Amino acid sequence: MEIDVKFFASLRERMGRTSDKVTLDQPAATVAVVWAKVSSEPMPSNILVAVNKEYTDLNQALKGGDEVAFFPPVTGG
Amino acid sequence: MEIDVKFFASLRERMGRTSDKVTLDQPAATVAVVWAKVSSEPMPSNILVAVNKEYTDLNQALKGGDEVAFFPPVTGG
Amino acid sequence: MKVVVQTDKLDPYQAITHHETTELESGKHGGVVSFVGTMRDFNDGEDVTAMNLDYYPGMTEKHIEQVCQEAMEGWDVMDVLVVHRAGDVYPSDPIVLVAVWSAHRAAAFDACRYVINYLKERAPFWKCEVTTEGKKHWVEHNSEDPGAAKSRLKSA
Amino acid sequence: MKVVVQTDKLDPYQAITHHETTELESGKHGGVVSFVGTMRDFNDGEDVTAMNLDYYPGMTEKHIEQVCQEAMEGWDVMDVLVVHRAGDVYPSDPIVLVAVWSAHRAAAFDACRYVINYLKERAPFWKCEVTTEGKKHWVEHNSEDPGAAKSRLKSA
Repeated sequence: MEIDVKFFASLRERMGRTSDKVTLDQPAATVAVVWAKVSSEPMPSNILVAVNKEYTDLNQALKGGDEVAFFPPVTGG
Repeated sequence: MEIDVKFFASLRERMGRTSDKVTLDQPAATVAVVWAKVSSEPMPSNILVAVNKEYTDLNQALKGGDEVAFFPPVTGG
Repeated sequence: MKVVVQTDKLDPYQAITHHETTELESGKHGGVVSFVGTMRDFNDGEDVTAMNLDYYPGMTEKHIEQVCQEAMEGWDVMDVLVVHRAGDVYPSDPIVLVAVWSAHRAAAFDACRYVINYLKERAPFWKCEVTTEGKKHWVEHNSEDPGAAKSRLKSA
Repeated sequence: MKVVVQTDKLDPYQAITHHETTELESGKHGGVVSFVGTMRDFNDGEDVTAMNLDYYPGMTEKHIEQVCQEAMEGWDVMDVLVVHRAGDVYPSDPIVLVAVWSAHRAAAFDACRYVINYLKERAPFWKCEVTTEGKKHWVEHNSEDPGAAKSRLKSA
């Protein structure tokens, strides 16, 4: 299945890209698997995760077409 | 001494005038004396008094040129 | 600090913009809280078609200025603007504007609320309403002791 | 209820006036409380010449809308308007507008404060400041648990 990945703010600069697309074979793959596909480093502890624009965590299972976003703590407006 | 008198709101309508001028002979005449000069009736208990634009009461002594105002309770804006 | 009572129509947001442009240093205040009160077309269940706001020129402004001064001393705010209508007002007309500039939004909210509470409850205005049946009546206010009402306001 | 995040310049008072004219029935609301936040030219003692506000299109609006909905359920208010800047902003630019219409001014103040507290503390934005020395740095935020921060906000 295909997963859309987005990065924001300082993490976007660190990753060198705004978005990515990853293909996962495993059924019920989690966000953690997506992170491992986009980075060779462990996810920094302060990074937040959203799936389909709702906050969640690395354990969330995904389905095809899900949008996964990684970003640093928000600062407010 | 001459005293400027002002009336506001419903009291202005009841008195039939916006302002008045009264001449007082007594030194240290009070607001009560002014009221007696502008009306033959006792002052209604809810009427408020200001001298030179500050709240006061019937006992305040006056000097020449003072502005005395009588008005009903304020309603706010 | 500026307090205006006017019989001219009030354009509250033009007044805020004008005051900010002419009186405040740009890039410093951070935030402005404003309250704009408009005339409603009903009161106590009766339809109101017009209202006359009487006031005491000189005394009304002086007392509003005192309360704005209290707000500026009581909270960390930079400036306060009050513009209040008098004379004939009609439903949906803006009647009152209170705007408070501050670097701290909590202070701006508190100070704005303090000033509008005074204005709506205790400022020297007298309302005369005209209903759809053409009845004209002066609005009554129960509180007869401005001192007592003011201390209630302060402790609220 | 309307929530807009835009990279276009924000004219907050034009936005209030437009919303009021097009969305609210005249003569009913009685009052509107607004907060307008502008960019300051300093932060933590350093002079700031520009700021880039990053956001997550779709998610940012959705979360602000949820908080506006909470405000409309929590207080007796008629309507809420939020307009927030994104992209490059400069000192004295308006960044955020929250306007709340109500027949009851206390409700309007409380609801407006609730929404702006969320926006300033928890909304999904990321600030990148540029100082006069040309240094660009992402603003750090200490709170890492949006859930915990939200309950603190609610109990405040």
